Amino acid sequence: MSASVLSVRDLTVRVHLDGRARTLIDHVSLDLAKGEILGLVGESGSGKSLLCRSLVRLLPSSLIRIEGGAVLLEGRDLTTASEAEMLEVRGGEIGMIFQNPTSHLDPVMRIGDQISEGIRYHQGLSAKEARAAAIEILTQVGFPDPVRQYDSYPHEFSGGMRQRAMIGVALSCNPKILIADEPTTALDVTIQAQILKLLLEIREKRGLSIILITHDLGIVAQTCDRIAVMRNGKLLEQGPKRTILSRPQDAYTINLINSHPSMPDEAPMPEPLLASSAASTKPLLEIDDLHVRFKVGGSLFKSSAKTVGAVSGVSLQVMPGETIGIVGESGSGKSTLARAVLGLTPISSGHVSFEGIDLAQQRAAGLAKLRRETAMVFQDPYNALNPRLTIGQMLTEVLKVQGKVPASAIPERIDELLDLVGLEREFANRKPRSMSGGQCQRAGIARALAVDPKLIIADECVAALDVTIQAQIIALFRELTAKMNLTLMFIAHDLAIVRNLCERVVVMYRGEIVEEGLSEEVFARPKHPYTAALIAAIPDIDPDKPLLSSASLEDELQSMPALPVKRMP
Amino acid sequence: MHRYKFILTRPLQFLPVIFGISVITFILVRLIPGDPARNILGTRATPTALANIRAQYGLDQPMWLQYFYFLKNLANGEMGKSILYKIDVFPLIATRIEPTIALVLTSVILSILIAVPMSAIAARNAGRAPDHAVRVISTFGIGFPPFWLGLMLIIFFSVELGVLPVSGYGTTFTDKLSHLILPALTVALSLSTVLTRSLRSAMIESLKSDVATAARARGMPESVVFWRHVLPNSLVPTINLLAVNIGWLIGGTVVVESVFALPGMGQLLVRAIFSRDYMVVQGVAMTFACATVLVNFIADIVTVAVDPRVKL
Amino acid sequence: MSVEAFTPSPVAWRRFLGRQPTLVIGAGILLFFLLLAIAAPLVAPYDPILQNADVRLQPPSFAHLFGTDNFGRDILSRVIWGARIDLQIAVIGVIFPFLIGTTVGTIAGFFGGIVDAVFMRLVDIILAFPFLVLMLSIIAILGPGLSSFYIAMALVGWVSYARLIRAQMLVLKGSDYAVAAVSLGFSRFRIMFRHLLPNAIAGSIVFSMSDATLVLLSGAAVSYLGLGVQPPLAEWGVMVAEGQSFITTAWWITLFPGLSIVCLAFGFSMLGDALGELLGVHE
Amino acid sequence: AGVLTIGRREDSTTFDPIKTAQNIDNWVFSNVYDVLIRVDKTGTKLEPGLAESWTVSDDGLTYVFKIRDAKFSDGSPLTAEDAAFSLLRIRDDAGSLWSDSYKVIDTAIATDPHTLTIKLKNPSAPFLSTLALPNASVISKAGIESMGAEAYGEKPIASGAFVVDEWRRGDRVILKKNPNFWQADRVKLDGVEWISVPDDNTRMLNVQAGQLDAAIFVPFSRVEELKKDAGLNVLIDPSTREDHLLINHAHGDLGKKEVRQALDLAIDKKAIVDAVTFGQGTVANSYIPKGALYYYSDNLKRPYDPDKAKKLLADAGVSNLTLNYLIRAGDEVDEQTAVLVQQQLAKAGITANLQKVDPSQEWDMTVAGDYDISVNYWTNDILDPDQKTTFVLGHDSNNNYLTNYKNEAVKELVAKARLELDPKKREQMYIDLQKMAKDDVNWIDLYYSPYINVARKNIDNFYQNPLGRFFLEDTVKN
Ligand SMILES: Nc1ncnc2c1ncn2[C@@H]1O[C@H](COP(=O)(O)OP(=O)(O)OP(=O)(O)O)[C@@H](O)[C@H]1O
Ligand SMILES: Nc1ncnc2c1ncn2[C@@H]1O[C@H](COP(=O)(O)OP(=O)(O)OP(=O)(O)O)[C@@H](O)[C@H]1O
Ligand SMILES: [Mg+2]
Ligand SMILES: [Mg+2]
Ligand code: NI
Repeated sequence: MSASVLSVRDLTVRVHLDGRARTLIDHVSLDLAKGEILGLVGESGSGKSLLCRSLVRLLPSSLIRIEGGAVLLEGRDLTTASEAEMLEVRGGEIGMIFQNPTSHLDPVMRIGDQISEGIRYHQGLSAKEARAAAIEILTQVGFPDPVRQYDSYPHEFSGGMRQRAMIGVALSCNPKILIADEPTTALDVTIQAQILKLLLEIREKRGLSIILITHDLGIVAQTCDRIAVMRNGKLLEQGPKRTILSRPQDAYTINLINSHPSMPDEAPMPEPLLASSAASTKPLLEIDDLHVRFKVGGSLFKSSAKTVGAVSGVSLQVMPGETIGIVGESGSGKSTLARAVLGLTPISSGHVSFEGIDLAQQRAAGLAKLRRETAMVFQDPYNALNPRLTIGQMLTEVLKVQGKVPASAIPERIDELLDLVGLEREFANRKPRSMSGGQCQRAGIARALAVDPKLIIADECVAALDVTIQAQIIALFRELTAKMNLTLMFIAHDLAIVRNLCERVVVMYRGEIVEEGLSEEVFARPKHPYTAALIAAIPDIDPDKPLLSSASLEDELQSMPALPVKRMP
Repeated sequence: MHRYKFILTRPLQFLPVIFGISVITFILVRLIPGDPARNILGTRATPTALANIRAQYGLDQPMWLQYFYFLKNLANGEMGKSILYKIDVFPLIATRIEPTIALVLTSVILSILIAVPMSAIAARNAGRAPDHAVRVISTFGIGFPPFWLGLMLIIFFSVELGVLPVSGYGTTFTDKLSHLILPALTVALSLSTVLTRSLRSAMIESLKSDVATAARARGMPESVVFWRHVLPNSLVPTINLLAVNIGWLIGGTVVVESVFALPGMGQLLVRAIFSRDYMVVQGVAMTFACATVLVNFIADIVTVAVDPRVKL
Repeated sequence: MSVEAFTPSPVAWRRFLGRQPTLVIGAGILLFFLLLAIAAPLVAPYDPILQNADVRLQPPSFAHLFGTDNFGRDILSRVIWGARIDLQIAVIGVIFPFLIGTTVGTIAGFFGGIVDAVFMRLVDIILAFPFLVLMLSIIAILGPGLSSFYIAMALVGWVSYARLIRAQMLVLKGSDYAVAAVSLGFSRFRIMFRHLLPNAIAGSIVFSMSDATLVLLSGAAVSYLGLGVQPPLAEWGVMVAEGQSFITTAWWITLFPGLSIVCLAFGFSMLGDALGELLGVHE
Repeated sequence: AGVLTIGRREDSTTFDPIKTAQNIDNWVFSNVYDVLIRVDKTGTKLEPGLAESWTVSDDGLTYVFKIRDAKFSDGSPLTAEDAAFSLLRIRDDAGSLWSDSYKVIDTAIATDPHTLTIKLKNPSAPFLSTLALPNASVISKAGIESMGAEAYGEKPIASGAFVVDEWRRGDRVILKKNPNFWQADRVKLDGVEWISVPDDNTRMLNVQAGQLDAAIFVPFSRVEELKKDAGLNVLIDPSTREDHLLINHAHGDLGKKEVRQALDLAIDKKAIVDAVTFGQGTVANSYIPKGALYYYSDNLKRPYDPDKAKKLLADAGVSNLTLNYLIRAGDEVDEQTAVLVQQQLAKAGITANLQKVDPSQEWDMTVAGDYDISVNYWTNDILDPDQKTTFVLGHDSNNNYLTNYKNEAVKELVAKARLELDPKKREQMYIDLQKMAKDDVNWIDLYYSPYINVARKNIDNFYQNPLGRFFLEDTVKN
């Protein structure tokens, strides 16, 4: 191992709130060698971001202070360096890539200018030279037309391109160390693969040292040399990646590895229910050549009012008691399909019938039936709950409006629901803002169950959660479908989860179903190249199953134009 | 660029607004009790003289007919005659429009010059003494009625120090400018408060934003972070606020005009309302309305220019 | 910081207030004026409208802490009694625009389409309508006095609230919990007023605080043009306007009511800031 | 030499003399136009203007004026033709606000360029006075015909001491010396600027800061302070302004003479003079202003006596008298008087409810008789008392100045006085009228107040006569 460029020694960070100090980073020590990629993993709130920000002394609040330890950059202690020195260090020595490129890029400044800004400042080049250098960087990070794209604004790019720009900005000052804070969490797996590949390339070309923060062990396994695991501000263990992955010491690390969804053998596949449901001849839900189009950019002139087809010609049958997974990239029309099915978005053409009632023909009756017998769990746990109502109030309201339970039995029913989703009963008095994401998600599920529905559509209801919580929720669903003969449509862009939970899977691409079949079948032998690409892009926790191995994937991705990426919470 | 296409289509939306305003003013001023004829005749009014004047200005006609004549005149590029000034309303307004525009412009510029540094100081020291100082000072700006503030400024700058003219409007550019400083300052003291509040909170937000963090992370000194990233990002919400306020200002300069004897539209309007000079009220109201609409239009253009994400 | 997580108990209250100096100052000032207004008959040393030719235009002294005006009326007493009227102006001048604007904004934002288009054109018209023409016309039609002023304020003021609420509604009605409410079969009325409005209203509440100051100042401007409250009532704006003639000779006539407006405005603005922080609103 | 700058409240509205009735216009007309007959500086005598001399026929119907050699500002000669044209125009023009006052003229003919012969329909004692009205100024017939009335109203061709050089509407009227004025030697100033400064404070500060030479309409409250300023002269010139409390006789108990007398007793005019006018006014005892023609100084002055007022009311069987007191909004003095009177009436057990309305509307309401009491004022336009007397007591078309006062004896006497050509007899008639009016309390005379102007010390002869005319032809700027 070559000499470390950066060593952290006993770094301690505390926050002072209400006169009390809380330790956020607790005596953390670690080393980063030249040319090395260090993976920093840990659950949300464990202090990963804070640790990296402490390195360059960009703490999020004046109440948070470094109160011990040292950060040695080639022998210099950054915790005691002057603010002027730090200006040189930031960007010049240590570059940062942030998780969410959409919010970290200046929306009102041209991409190129944001890159050349650092060049001009750190290298003292003239405007013209800086522009040339910036264009060079844009080329490096994979912009196809850098000269023109220099003058574009961030919002004109897809999420993947924005992340590339973000990397470009970090590279602009020619740093020795790159800190990448969850650089791909917001992106689709296919794009994620590209970005990770880009990082590896840059490391090759420039001999950079990289600290890669993530909560996805798969990514670490695929890209890093060493792994450090954090929890509650403490560094639990660190070491070479293979050591940690194969022989984890800490109980938490073991749990983390075990709950990774790319380990399919761990949980047994649910029993195929198809046999039993085949008996009931009538499908619960029938979708026939469904089209949903949205108007975009419609202004005074009719001619400019274009429509985009979010769902184009989807046909699908869902049998009672079935658990069906819908996968596809962001923007492929999964949510739109779900909403259209439930009558929450107008249908442009086609038919949806629920238990034989055609929504288009008997709209009022169909909607009434849908409202009473179906429920949806929304993707974003916070935004789907009214922030002003307690969970109890919310459930009471649903139960009252639905009227399936007598008023006197409502409190009892609420307790039951909370038990069912594994929330303590005192949560009835809480409001969403004082609950964690996972807890909110359970409340959302409880709300769906309160309707006592035949069909639940769960729209990416685990995407925002930690792997550990993800695993809990999946288990909950499995239990519920088994117990209550519920029909479940489970939407996700994460194939691993779907593979775990669903017996049947539908793959969507650009509003169309490109593949459909038993999960086992589809994952083992994808017929459509897109499905294959999706599956290949999942970073496996096994470092010996390298990501991006197939050259065909690369071609596939290049031929697909960048899709609009929706921001995730 | 097609983002700016609204410049061509938007003006069509102005027409109903202007039309609506013309109808409302027309009816409204005629609902006010008080007789323009009796008003100009004063204590010497006699029935024949009254009838004479009413007939002369068509005031004896039914209201819908009066409105019809008004539209007809408008089509000919006239706006009817002022009862008080005995001349056509258009040239009358033309003589009075400049000081008001100049006042509004200077006030806006001045308040921006005050608001930007003030909010910058406050935002960069949020929660500390300078921030509190800015907030207290700006409350004073908005709390004191402008007619009081204006007089204090006159007493201090013009009478005690003798450096600026007391009141009035000049003839040459520099002369006009020196006459405009105090009234514009009076307006700016309150307008800048509103802007400062908005800018300050936008800046505080922006200073904490990921954009600022990212800039710091690439080693930009705080001043660059502030002026190149925080300020432009904070401007967008303030532009709209400024536009709404300029709208209010255009119709509300009367007090300042009167304190500083600026021969502008505000004074013309008040005198016209008080003497029930219907056509002048109508003309001024419509001029103000057009100006307000224009300001909002410009604000839209500026917003589009400042924020590349905005599409209208 | 979240309001909801907060369960009131005396100790918690004190801690909570300790962390909210702005709230304490703002609410404190308003409370002070409120008490002053309620207790006016008790605390005012003199009758606010009683004239006394012997003590005309006296500078502040122990007998008359704020001095006297040209009728020998005690300024302090007038300022104290004025609190009643000015608080009333600030409150009523804001409440009606608030209620109207909120309702219109909710309906326009929620239903969209033609309803929205009609209301928004109306908003455009009122925004472009010279405030003064409307104000003076209404006052002229109904006669000067507070009720005309309130009516004029209500006719003009609602647009700001309508715009704020509508913008919020447009965002919120697309939010997941609104869609969730639809999917659960809730009625439109319930969704609009029980689920969306409470979440949309915070910005308007904060704005209403600065609006209160604007209302007070509009009142003062109207007084300057001579159409303020009916004499001999003591109202700060009128007092400043009337005291204008003595600005160089008897500064105390204008200064104290002027300062009172400033203090009240300061209270409102502090409370507005505090509410903004508490409700998580950004202007 | 030099240009005199004068601040005033409002700007002019027109320069067409027949189309306005506002002092703000008339006072500038006197600088720009000349009239056939002028009122002298004391405001009590007529003196020759453009008419060098005149004769009146014995029946009082035919007036012959000799027009002097004068020129208009454009250099063209002023003839009897122009004078005749001007008088017929004020009588006949559709836009004239004054036609009624000149209906008495039957014919006006220029017998020759220097002779104007006027025939009246009936004798009229005040006729000569009406010729001194600025609105009856002599205009250039050729000028107005070639320019058109509207353009003429912007920049007239006239024969006064000054000509309109520039008019910046809403801001100022700029006058320059008229070299063609027949008394051009008398004029010392190079020019005059009438500048509109609506705010009283600002106007005063302008003079104090030396940015204006003079300002008119000095508020009463500022007089003492300005007097202390060493750089200023406060000019207090007698005027014909009289402030009075209108009483609507048609409303209930106000029709009773005793009740009106009680009101008169209940109002302390001295207190008003002290508090509202800061001692600048004097208590009024007649509807004819002090110092004006036929003013009767010994007229009854009812003392302030609230107890007696109460008794009088009780005797008349009136209790709980509640009155609606109309106030003109925006008029500081009016409001202050109201506040004071309200408190005084309360002492006599009378409740006055103040109702403030905008001036135009107040005027409308008074005309409609929609009030009980209201303060108003009158300033004479002409020297002769007939005009005001007719309006106030003569049962003219305006219900005796909106009071609905009715007294046939008074009415007859007013008509008779108008025709009486013998000054002595006429004076006695007006004395009787003043006594009768006082006894009836047609309204309540409150106070007379002077014109109060301020000028810098270097300004001499800045003077306003009781009818409001400024003699700027005599003013000197050192
Ligand atoms: N501004 C702040 N004030 C107080 N505490 C903070 C602040 N920012 C972060 N923290 C606390 O610091 C701890 C570490 O946060 P950090 O953002 O480093 O977590 P993380 O590991 O990056 O989590 P994630 O995976 O969600 O990004 C958390 O407990 C958090 O509550
Ligand atoms: N209200 C709308 N107006 C216009 N376009 C829309 C609207 N809703 C969705 N779209 C577009 O329709 C397409 C499908 O969107 P949808 O939300 O169904 O995708 P998704 O598969 O759920 O994506 P994600 O994984 O990001 O949730 C996208 O291109 C999106 O931009
Ligand atoms: Mg983080
Ligand atoms: Mg989705
Ligand atoms: Ni915030």
